[in-house]
Amino acid sequence: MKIKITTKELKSDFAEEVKKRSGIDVKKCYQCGKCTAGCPVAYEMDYMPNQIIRFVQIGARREALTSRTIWLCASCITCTTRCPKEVKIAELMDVLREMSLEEGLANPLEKNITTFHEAFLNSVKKHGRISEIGMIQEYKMKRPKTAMQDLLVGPQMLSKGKLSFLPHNIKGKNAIKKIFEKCK
Amino acid sequence: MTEENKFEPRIVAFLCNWCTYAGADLAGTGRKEYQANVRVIKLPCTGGIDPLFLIKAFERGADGILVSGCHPGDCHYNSGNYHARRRWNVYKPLLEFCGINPDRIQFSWISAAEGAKWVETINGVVDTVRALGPFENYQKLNTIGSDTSVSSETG
Amino acid sequence: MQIEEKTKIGYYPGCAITMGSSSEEYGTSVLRVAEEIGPELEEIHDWNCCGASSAHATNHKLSTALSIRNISLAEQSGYKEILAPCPMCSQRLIVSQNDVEEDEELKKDVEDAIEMPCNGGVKIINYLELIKNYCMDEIAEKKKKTPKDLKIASYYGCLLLRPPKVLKFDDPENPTSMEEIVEATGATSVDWELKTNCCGGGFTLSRTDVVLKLTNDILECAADAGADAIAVACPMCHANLDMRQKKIGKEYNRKFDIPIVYISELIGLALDLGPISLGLNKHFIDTESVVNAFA
Amino acid sequence: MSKKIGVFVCHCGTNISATVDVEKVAEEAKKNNPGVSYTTTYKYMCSDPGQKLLRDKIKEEGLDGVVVAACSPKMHEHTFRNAAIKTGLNPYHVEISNLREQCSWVHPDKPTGTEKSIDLVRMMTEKTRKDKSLNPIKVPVTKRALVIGGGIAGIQAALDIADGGQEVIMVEREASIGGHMAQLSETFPTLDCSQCIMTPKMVEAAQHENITMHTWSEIESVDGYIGNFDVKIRKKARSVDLDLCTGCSSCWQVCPCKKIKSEFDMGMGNRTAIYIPFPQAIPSKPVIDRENCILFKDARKKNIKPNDSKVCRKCIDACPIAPVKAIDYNQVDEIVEEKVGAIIVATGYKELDDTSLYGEYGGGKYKDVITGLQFERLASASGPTEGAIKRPSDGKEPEIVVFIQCVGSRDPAKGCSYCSKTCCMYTAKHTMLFKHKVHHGHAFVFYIDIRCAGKGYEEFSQRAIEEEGATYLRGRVSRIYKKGEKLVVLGADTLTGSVVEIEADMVVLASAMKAQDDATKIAQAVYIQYDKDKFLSEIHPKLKPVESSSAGIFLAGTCQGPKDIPETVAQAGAAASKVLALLSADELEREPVVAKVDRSPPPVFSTCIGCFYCQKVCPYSAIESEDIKARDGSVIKTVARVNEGLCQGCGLCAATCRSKSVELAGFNDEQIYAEINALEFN
Ligand SMILES: Cc1cc2nc3c(=O)[nH]c(=O)nc-3n(C[C@H](O)[C@H](O)[C@H](O)COP(=O)(O)OP(=O)(O)OC[C@H]3O[C@@H](n4cnc5c(N)ncnc54)[C@H](O)[C@@H]3O)c2cc1C
Ligand SMILES: Cc1cc2nc3c(=O)[nH]c(=O)nc-3n(C[C@H](O)[C@H](O)[C@H](O)COP(=O)(O)OP(=O)(O)OC[C@H]3O[C@@H](n4cnc5c(N)ncnc54)[C@H](O)[C@@H]3O)c2cc1C
Ligand code: SF4
Ligand code: SF4
Ligand code: SF4
Ligand code: SF4
Ligand code: SF4
Ligand code: SF4
Ligand code: SF4
Ligand code: SF4
Repeated sequence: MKIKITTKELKSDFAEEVKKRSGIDVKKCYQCGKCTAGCPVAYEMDYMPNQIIRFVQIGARREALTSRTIWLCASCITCTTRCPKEVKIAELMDVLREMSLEEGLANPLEKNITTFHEAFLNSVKKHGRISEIGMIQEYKMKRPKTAMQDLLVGPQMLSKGKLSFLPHNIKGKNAIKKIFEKCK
Repeated sequence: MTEENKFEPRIVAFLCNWCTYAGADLAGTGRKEYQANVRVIKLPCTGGIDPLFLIKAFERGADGILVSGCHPGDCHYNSGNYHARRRWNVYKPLLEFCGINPDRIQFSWISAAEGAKWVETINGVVDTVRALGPFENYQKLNTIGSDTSVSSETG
Repeated sequence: MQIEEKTKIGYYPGCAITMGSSSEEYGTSVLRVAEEIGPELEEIHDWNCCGASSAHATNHKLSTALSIRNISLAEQSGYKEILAPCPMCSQRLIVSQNDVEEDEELKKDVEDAIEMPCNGGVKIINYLELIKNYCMDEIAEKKKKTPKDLKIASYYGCLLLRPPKVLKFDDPENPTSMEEIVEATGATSVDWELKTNCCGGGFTLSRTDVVLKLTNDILECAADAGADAIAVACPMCHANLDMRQKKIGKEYNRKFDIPIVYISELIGLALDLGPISLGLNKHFIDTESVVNAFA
Repeated sequence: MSKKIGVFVCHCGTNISATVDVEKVAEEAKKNNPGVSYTTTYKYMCSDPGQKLLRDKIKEEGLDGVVVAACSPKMHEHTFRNAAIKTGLNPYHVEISNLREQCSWVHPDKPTGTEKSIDLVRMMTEKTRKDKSLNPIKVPVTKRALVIGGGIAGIQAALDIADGGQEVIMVEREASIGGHMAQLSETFPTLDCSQCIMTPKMVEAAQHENITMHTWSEIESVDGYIGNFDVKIRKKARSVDLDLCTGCSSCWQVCPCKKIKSEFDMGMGNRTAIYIPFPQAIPSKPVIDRENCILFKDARKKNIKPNDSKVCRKCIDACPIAPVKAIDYNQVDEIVEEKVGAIIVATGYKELDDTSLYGEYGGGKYKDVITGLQFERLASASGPTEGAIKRPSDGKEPEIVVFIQCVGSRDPAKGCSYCSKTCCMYTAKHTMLFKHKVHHGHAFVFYIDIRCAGKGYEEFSQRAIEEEGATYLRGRVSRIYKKGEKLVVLGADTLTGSVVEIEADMVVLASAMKAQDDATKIAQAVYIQYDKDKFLSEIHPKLKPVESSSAGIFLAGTCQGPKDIPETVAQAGAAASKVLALLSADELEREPVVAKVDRSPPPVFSTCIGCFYCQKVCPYSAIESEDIKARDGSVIKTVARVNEGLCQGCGLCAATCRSKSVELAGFNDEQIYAEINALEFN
């Protein structure tokens, strides 16, 4: 992998922007790699968690926001827990995902994950709570390749009464919609 | 030939206290392994080595000798090592006259900081002398008696 | 507005453990145990989904607002404490509460979105905390059954403990509270290494492969440590370890048959509450061996 | 009378015993050796109980010779000899067999190590048999110290000694004391102004009644030995009489040669031909740079005495001192002789200035690629730009500055393997100073490692990154080239695996701290050693960090190796305390390892034939001639005699003497032959 970083990127205040949005100061990171060492998903990532921080440090915005890593992060917060410099890496991943979506940079290779989030939130938006079956349905429709997965699990869940066909609608459904509106 | 293979040369090293002896110590501190054929005699300065010491060592059964001191210009005593070298030039013919192949005597400069060089040098001397074979002239002298003439190795 | 203070604890089940959801047996057993030994739980009126990982992963403000709405509702109902047995929920609620406390601007935005004030002062606790704070004496008193030779690996996962600076619950690397509860039920705790490892959580649908790998590591470790069953306090951990266990075995060529039980179910068994009333029949991996151990 | 020798074989924990069968060594030492009357082994000979064992056995067994088979004599020869003294045994009957450094640690095979150890012990036993009692030599002490070099190290050491009540002679090569510290802007880790903390010390040194200062002076020669050095100091012709001059500045204000690059400003500013190096110079009296002065050039061309030249003379005309002017064009070098008892070498370092070394960084071609010290001068409030950061090429304020660490250090390919130890810190400092002055500026630092180990240092460098916003990039720069007004810096960030290209306005190289060009000359002048990088060598890096290999000569500051000011000052204090300890006695004891010329009873008187070959080879001129006279005063014989005060015990004389009339105590022929005979190779 080779990236060319020029003065323009180095001078960009990507790090500053991230800090403004999240309060996370990536400059504190001294690249010890402990976050990466403990990350359960690192083996699947295209860039290691510490490299994502490094990208932010040196203004490599595109590399950070188009990475698969930010989507693969499971939000387990192991990294934040153990970082010697108290950098909130897991929380940084949240911000980067948010920015990645805003800028339309989300890596298409992890579309499953973004679609899942969409489906999940759509369900919340609609009903105020999760309709599991509805959410799964939406997800599977949008990601047809996954449709055959879990074919065995679904019926079993239904038979055990663990999936209800009726959505849980809450009274304050409209209030929830409003929240979604205001938090766009 | 098996006799040949078994030959382990016996080396005496005359070392100056300040540089090479300390260099050899450093090799030890650094746990740098080398061949155990060497017996060290420490002197304040290689300049203080009387060539007769070397002849005596051969007489006592040494197969090779190393004289090692400080680098030129670094001598603890300023010019001692330089004198040693000069004296060696004077005495070299004498040793040859005594039937000693000059390859059996080696000189080197090893500073207190050169543990690795000590190891390299001493291994080199042992290997060289191993290739030359045992130095038997004086032993013969001692064991057989004075009526046997000594054939010069250098010839 | 005058709020009537309640001694009851506000109950926030969250989506996963309500009736008819994937992990309803957790909710069922939590409520069943509470009925038996207290404290009194009362469902927060009209609670909504906290947004879970999908909200915080993609929209911080939305995630915070969804969580805070629940806290504000609880506040208005006068609860001083909220029990959120699902660690995802409890973590989201606590982190959101912390975030608005630290960020005045965020707080304003959130209050504006939920159209309710958020004054703080409500404490959110997870299920282990509830048991440790309120029920240890009761368990000891009302315990009816002691399992024979039941070795349990306590599995915390990530969200019960992390981020530690905000959650302030137990030791994040070497937690012991679940083991204490396990031992209170009379079962034996096994010492094992991966009790705080991540199971892959919300990737169960989107990156099943990741979940399979992580859960395989966990199952292997517990099995190698000699555990008869794994205790959990998280619906996601449960789903990943229980529902997918067969598939994991297939994928990684090792047959597992390790019941995954909720800690609340274990307590229930010790109190001799019926297995079905605890939802133990709803598991994918048969729990009979655990139930039988309490016979 | 045969000696009773005791052999003590040390296990050194398992350092020796793991690869040497110590019991067997002890046993063999006794076998076939009636001289050895006692042998034992012990876990740690150097420990208190080990030493007690030695003392007890000397007494109980009546030993009059001891071989300790243990670590290198360099470690504990002293320890065991001192232990012997306590029992009344003359310490020179104690010898060490080096079983650890030269056997157990280097020969892992146990039978081999054991066999060699047995030989080594036998050789020492035989030598011990021939050992003679020697008594320490007492020499008087001149209660005065010489400090060479007037940087912070020299100044601190001089002040400490002077405050301790002893006289100090200080010799500084430049026209002012102060050294490099005077050049620095602000200093890490506290960022206080260097001048502000330095100037008072310089003034104090200049005014101290116990300190005599010779600036613009060099060491001509050093003779003698600990307690008794004879020093010749060359006071270079300054062309200004320090007693008359008042430092009024009239002369340098009128000097027409204004474009000479100032050494003090690292070429970033100019000075005149008659000049003081910097405004706070001590003494604040000028010197004429004879190379560049018009008058001297003229005199050289015409081959006349400088004072006879008619050109210029502006300075002397401006000098208000009357009736005799303070300027003296005809002044010549003067040699001053001083006697001192101890010497501190504090000659400091130089910054790497061999620009040709780094062709890839422009090799000196680009004006806006400067060194660390040049940056110090730019940032200094009293520097050529009065502290404004300006590019040398066009005087513009640089917005993007790239700092490159480890230039000339840690670069074995360019002949330097060591770390300069200060540059990580001063680069962090530079980024801060830059940001303080150019708020919108960006500082980029290329580094291999950030080595900031010291109290508060890590925090300091992190501050540069976290608070002052310097961007650190992990990687070495490969190339700098020019593109318009910009310098394109081609580097890498190994942390992301990316190539990094920065268009910079200025580049600062953290150039290595190197040994002074004449370090080896100084070392040879005072008979001390230096390392592969020409830094002067301490005798033991941990336990004797300020002592040189020559008795009575101590080291302070960066002449010994790269270090920062706190460490320099600490070392200077340590050296001063050693000097004070030395000067506190009226006489001191020396090791009696010295040569001695034979004196026989009449009629021989001495076997010496008076050839004086020995005198020719003695590096310390320790051999004198002595007339042996009859009662009537007539000379019977002229023979050699060794001055014990001067003799350093090299043995050259002994090896040279054909009549075997001079021998070295402790290493006489008998002793060496005993060792050789013990080889038992046959
Ligand atoms: C760019 C740069 C920035 C630095 N910044 C800092 C900092 O912020 N903080 C810090 O703690 N350290 C800093 N240092 C290190 C600091 O400069 C040294 O630690 C300190 O100056 C060493 O002092 P010294 O007395 O040993 O040597 P020097 O200052 O070199 O003094 C030696 C003196 O001896 C004289 N001399 C040399 N040879 C002879 C001779 N043959 N005869 C007579 N006199 C002789 C010289 O003229 C000189 O006056 C910096 C170094 C560099 C290169
Ligand atoms: C793992 C490790 C490895 C190291 N290896 C090396 C190495 O290889 N090389 C090296 O150079 N350095 C090494 N060091 C560093 C070295 O240990 C220290 O530099 C050195 O020991 C410091 O000596 P000291 O006298 O300052 O302190 P200490 O050795 O701590 O001595 C302090 C003494 O003061 C006594 N004391 C404390 N308080 C009081 C009190 N109130 N009243 C009376 N007495 C008191 C203590 O009991 C102790 O005996 C190493 C350090 C560590 C931790
Ligand atoms: S653990 Fe913290 S300091 Fe270390 S690399 Fe990760 S974020 Fe940076
Ligand atoms: S929070 Fe994300 S980046 Fe951090 S350890 Fe967990 S999965 Fe890895
Ligand atoms: S005397 Fe030397 S060899 Fe013996 S214990 Fe001490 S250090 Fe080790
Ligand atoms: S003019 Fe004369 S007195 Fe004044 S500084 Fe120059 S030499 Fe000294
Ligand atoms: S003679 Fe002229 S050029 Fe020379 S120093 Fe004096 S004023 Fe300057
Ligand atoms: S101190 Fe830092 S910059 Fe200087 S040589 Fe060492 S590592 Fe390189
Ligand atoms: S070399 Fe020997 S003989 Fe000649 S003067 Fe010196 S001591 Fe006397
Ligand atoms: S031993 Fe001899 S040659 Fe060496 S210093 Fe002493 S007198 Fe001079």
